[in-house]
Amino acid sequence: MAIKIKIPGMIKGLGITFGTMVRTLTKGSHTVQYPHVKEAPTPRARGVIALHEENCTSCMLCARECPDWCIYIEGHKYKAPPRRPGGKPRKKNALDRFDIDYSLCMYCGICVDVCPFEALFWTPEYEYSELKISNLLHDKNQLGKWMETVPEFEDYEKGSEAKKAQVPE
Amino acid sequence: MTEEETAAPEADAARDALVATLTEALGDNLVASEVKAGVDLWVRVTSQAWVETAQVLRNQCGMKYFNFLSVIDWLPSPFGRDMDAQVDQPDPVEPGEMTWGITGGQTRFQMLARLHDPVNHVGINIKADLDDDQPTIDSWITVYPGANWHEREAAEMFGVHFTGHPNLTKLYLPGAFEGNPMRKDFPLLARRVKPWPGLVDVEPLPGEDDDETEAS
Amino acid sequence: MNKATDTQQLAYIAGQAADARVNLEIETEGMTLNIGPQHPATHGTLRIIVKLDGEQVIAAEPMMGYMHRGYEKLTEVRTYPQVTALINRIDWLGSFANEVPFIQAAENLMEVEAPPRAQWIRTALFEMSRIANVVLFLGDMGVQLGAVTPVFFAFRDREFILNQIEAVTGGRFHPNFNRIGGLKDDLPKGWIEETRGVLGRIQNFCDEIETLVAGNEIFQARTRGIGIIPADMGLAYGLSGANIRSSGVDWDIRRDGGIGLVHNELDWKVWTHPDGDSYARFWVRLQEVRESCIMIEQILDGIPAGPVMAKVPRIIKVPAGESYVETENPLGVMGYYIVSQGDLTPFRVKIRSASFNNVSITPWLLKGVYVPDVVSILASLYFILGDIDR
Amino acid sequence: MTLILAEMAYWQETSIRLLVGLAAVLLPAGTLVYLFLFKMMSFMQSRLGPMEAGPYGSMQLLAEVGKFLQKEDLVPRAADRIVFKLAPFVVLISTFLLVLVIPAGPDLWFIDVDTGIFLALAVSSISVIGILMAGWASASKYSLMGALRATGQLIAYELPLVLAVVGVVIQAGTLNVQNIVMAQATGEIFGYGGIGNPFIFTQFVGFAIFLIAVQAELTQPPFDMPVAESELVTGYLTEYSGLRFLMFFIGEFATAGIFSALAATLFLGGWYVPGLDPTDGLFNVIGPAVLFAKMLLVAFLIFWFRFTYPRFREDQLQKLAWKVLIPLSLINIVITGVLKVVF
Repeated sequence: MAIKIKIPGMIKGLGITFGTMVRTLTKGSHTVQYPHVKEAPTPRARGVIALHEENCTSCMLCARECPDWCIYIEGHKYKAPPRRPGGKPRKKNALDRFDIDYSLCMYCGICVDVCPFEALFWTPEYEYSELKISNLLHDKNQLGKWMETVPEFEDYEKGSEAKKAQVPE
Repeated sequence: MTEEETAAPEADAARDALVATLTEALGDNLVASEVKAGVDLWVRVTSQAWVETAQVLRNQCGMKYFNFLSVIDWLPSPFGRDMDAQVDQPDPVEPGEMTWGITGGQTRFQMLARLHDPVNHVGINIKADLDDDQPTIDSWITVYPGANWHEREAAEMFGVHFTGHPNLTKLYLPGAFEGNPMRKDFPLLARRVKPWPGLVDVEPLPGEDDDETEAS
Repeated sequence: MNKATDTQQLAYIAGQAADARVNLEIETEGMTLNIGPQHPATHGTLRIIVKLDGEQVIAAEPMMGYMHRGYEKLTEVRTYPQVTALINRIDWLGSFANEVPFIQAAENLMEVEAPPRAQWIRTALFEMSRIANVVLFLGDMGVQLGAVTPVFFAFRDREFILNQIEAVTGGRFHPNFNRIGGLKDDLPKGWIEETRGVLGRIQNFCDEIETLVAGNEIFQARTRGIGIIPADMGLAYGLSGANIRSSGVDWDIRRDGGIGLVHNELDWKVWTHPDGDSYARFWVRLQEVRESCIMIEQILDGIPAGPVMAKVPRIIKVPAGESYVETENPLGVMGYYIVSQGDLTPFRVKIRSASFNNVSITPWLLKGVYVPDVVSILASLYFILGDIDR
Repeated sequence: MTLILAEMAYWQETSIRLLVGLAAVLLPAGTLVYLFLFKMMSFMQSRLGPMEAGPYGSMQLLAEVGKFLQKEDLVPRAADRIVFKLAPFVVLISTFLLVLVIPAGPDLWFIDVDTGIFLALAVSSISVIGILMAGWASASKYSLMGALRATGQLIAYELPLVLAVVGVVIQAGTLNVQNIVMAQATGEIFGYGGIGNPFIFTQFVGFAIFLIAVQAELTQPPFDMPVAESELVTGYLTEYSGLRFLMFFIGEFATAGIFSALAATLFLGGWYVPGLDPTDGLFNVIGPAVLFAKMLLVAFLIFWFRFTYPRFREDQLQKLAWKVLIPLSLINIVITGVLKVVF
């Protein structure tokens, strides 16, 4: 405890805490009173995955690439009416089941990346906690509802050569 | 990686000198060596010369920094990626032929250790073949005290015995755990108790072959 | 162990034990104290069994494995992109930095190189994850020594850095943003300007912490001369990062490694401290945060235009070979030794994590110190449990 | 108070004393917890603290008490049950005894003894016995270490605490607390009597030592080794839960309040405000408020240190007490004595 000639650090330290107190009182705190005030996450935030069902061809790529094995897809083939009158009926895949188990999901985003048909999107929505862990299994209706919350993709910083993607509708 | 290219000639000289020193000190015990210009250096020694190699590198080559020590199990996994694993199909398939990496190998287990010279910034990877049935090797603790925990980890994960280690108890695993989890023939249960969701495919139309995949 | 270290160690222990000699008159039985696995000072679930004589530690033995997740085994059944998502979780405070050496090792094997813009952004995010990580250490060190306020400052200002990381990668803690051959995405508009403001905040935070914690006489009394690691000893135990630099070893892979980040094109300084005690470790880390701010500042000015992704096949198969890449992560040297056999998954990945080596010195280091110093030494070594147990 | 009480029956008098005593202990404790522990600490850390219970979270304390009351009263199997259960009461007794000697107005006091300050400092040490009981009976190593640290620390800091007060006693010429306040109200600083003589000016060294020693007595940072959270979990409190933990908690903050009040009385003039006649009956009304305000001022200092500083190590703390504080306070006594004789 050598007291130096300059102001001892202990006294300067008191100044720091006092200054912070005054700042908090006059300029407000850094925290947000959560249920009353909500911070807006950035558009890229990986909150929850939304499914645009029309684009999904049940190709199983996401389910196969998922590191946690938390995507369950079932589909069947059916004959869709031909595009032009008189043409052959087309074989199409219909999606019967698309579940994501958020209690297993590790939010890595690989499924969104590998989707070749732009059927999966990230949304920054984060308020979907449940009292029962089984309720964290979101089915395709629930995942479809998240589509409304998908934000527009952001513009890129200068010097970028990346192309801006579009959210369907 | 432009930095590496410009620094390459000097680093190569350093790495070649290292190999030369080792050859001189170890003689026949240095089985193989490989220098990747400006990138890295591998040597393979016999397991008898394991401690001696460390001593030479530490005392003569300035390799004062102990980086890590581990084991490679070269047996191809009998389970693959476990993607086709089913709950009711736990039997492993016959493992294929072993292929070894850089500097080759003869046995299933191979020691892998890395040392570093913190002054000249050259690293070296050292390998040594281990006996298949009773993998045993001398401990590095006398040379690098930091090898203590690494050897305990290797011992519990691969079942390698380190002669001269004062406290070769389990480091991570609970005391009653049986088996050596990092061996390739040790099944990863998490992947075997649940079928892979990607295994199912789209149900074909009734009465049709499913040769056409994507139709849209 | 060479002679110099032996004498140093003996002198050290003898010096520490001198106080305890008073007790020789009365035959006292040692006490065994379990610190952890659920203890406020162990940052998770590290358990240290210490044998005590009064308040003095006679022997200390860390027990790990409460958080062992078997990453080396798990990587063998995952494809390379999946591994990137997994290894984020090793050092969860500086996740982005975890990905970089792995991706670079894989890039070495595939012989692809990330385009310059990707390299620059990678370096910026690499340094930001260092700030996010070490800032918390700076606050936590205070809280381990009993000062409650600094850690709240740390959480407060780390939030800004995390926001910036999230704005680019989409993840606050687990970015999973590196891809073999570049980055997943480019920077969003306006990010560079916002980041400049955040860096100012961090510099300000460093000043505050320097006064509030490092400048405090009590803090200095608690940390100076405590837990001294001689350079020889540190090297033999494989200590890295600020732990070894605070023992006077001038070694930083960012400068000396020649890895594919752009640190060599920036103007910065490697900080060392000759003392090797707890205070030195704190001080070096404090300077490193400042240095990271300086680096990012330069990176923001110099990001070149161009793509962020090299041409890489859609399904990534890494050619057979072996590659080891290490980087100077927030906690120290982190390296991945990848053995590939030309498959979708790595054949073997040896994860060389910094904290594992850093903590392995504790049985030696904790001998002869007092119980309160156990806490300050552990805090100053700065480990993340996930980084020890992997 | 004494005047009114004189006309009452003994049981009426006792119950009023009991109620006032309870209020005198709990009210400062509650105020300190809300004002400083909840709010000031939060502000110093750039946050708001509790905001939900009541306006600006002012009812948070009641919520906390309710929470503690609901919790199970756990006793470790190996614990010495009687001692374990008794310990919090012993700590509280010390707190309640302390409040007795502090006057809140010319006629407002619980007891008026000639050796008031001596009594206060004596009963303040009783809490050590409670802490030692708690630590020993808990059958936990952390508790035991915490209790032993607490004992060593409180014994070491009892001495500077007493010695710091001795300067005040010499200057006031009395051990009676009421008379010390009077001495400050009517005193003069080197001939200037405009603001009386709050001893903080003439006894600043004493005041500083007293504050440091109080900090140690209260086991607050930078002297919180007995409960050192990052080392000993919570020291002697580790095994306590529910109501008994709450009693320790109340004891801690009530003692903080009472020691602040004591410091305010000894060094800041107690219930007296400069410029008024100290014998004025007005002080029986505003005295408690004045004392309360001064107490908050001192408590602010104590808590400010608490939220800013890291803690010492046990040996450093002892060194500080024996090598710095005690010599300093002895010198202070000598100088005070000399000056007392000279002037």
